[in-house]
Amino acid sequence: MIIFLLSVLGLAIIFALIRGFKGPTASDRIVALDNITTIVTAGLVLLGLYFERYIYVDVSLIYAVLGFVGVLTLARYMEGGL
Amino acid sequence: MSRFLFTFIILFLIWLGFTTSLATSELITGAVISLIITSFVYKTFTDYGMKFFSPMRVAYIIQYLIVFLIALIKANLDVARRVVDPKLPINPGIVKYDTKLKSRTAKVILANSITLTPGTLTVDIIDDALYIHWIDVTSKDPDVIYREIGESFEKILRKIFQ
Amino acid sequence: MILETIGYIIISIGAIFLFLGAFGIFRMPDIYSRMQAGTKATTLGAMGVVFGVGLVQPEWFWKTFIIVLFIAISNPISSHALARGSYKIGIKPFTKKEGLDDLDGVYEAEEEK
Amino acid sequence: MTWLAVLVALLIVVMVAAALYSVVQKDLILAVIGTSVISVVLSVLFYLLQAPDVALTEAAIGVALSTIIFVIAIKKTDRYEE
Repeated sequence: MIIFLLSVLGLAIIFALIRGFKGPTASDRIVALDNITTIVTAGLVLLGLYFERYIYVDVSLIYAVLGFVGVLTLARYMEGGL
Repeated sequence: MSRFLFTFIILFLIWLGFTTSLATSELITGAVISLIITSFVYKTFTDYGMKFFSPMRVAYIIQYLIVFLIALIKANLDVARRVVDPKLPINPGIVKYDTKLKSRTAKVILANSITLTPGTLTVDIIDDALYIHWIDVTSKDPDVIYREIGESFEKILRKIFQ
Repeated sequence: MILETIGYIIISIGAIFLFLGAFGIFRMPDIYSRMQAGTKATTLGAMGVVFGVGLVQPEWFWKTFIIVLFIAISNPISSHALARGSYKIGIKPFTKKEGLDDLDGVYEAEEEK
Repeated sequence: MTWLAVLVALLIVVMVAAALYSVVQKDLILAVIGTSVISVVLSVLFYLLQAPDVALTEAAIGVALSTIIFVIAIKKTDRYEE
């Protein structure tokens, strides 16, 4: 069951990666990166459930707290601020 | 003083969530770290302070969360329908939305909520105007825009942040 | 046992929404519409998956709750910043009719002030 | 066990592709996005190889810190490589 759900998430990441390689402008690629980070956050929690180890949830917590900082920096650069 | 206490309580709750343990050493460390951070940021963290925790406000916040969750689920069904449909039924455009809210915190919460609800994405806030990318523009009339996009949120937010 | 079943159902719904979000990014015609699909569907999807795991393993509940909270706060902020940045470097939204872009020329007027 | 080996192999393929992409790219912002993807995949790999503490560090540094430093460096110099 968990393996099937993980493969659904893997398929989602592959779609986002295709957009990342194809996307005409830099913004499209950043959107793809943002989405990959969010999907990975969910996927790591799911993997933690599969291995049944509590410490694994912490990695996901780091992604949830810090994952948007990189995207925010890139967005501020594009806008000319920073 | 009341702002100081408010910031401290919020930070300490976040610490409890991060550690998820009630051991004495963890609690003391958390309290000390929260105090240090609070003494630096309490002036900019909030404009309201402890009076934010009045029972009426808490009730309104819970009501807001329920309205928001329903809108979020509706938004996702809407997005799913549009994405799966082979004809791609969209008619996008950017519209101007005039908010009547005054508080900065309320504006930010309104913008975030609008981003997560059906077919709308906040692009920018300039003074009292929110510029919103709407995936299916049905009308350019400001009253219709106000009613369709944010009226249900704004009513409750005005009660919370008055 | 009942809690576990409900948890797995919520996880499955979340996974489906995550997939639809990524598919939307792949399919939509311009950056703003992509962001719409991306932000909304991935936010609810990730929230659903993480919350469902919290229901399946009740002793993890508080930590998963914190993760859900942070996803709900941080995701719209990053997409908002990205939309604003894209508009400022001059990416026009895709429209089917003329005159649907109210933000056109607003930044230039701000500059002159 | 086998699906884990397949997953690791797939992740390594994605990582090598992203690394090549960011080396070849002339637009340095796109190269930074490529390195971001590398660090996300790398942290998932560490996670799968039973090293959650390393994955934690990689997530924090790769997603947030190194992106910020690269973007500031690009801001101070040029965006396009000659």
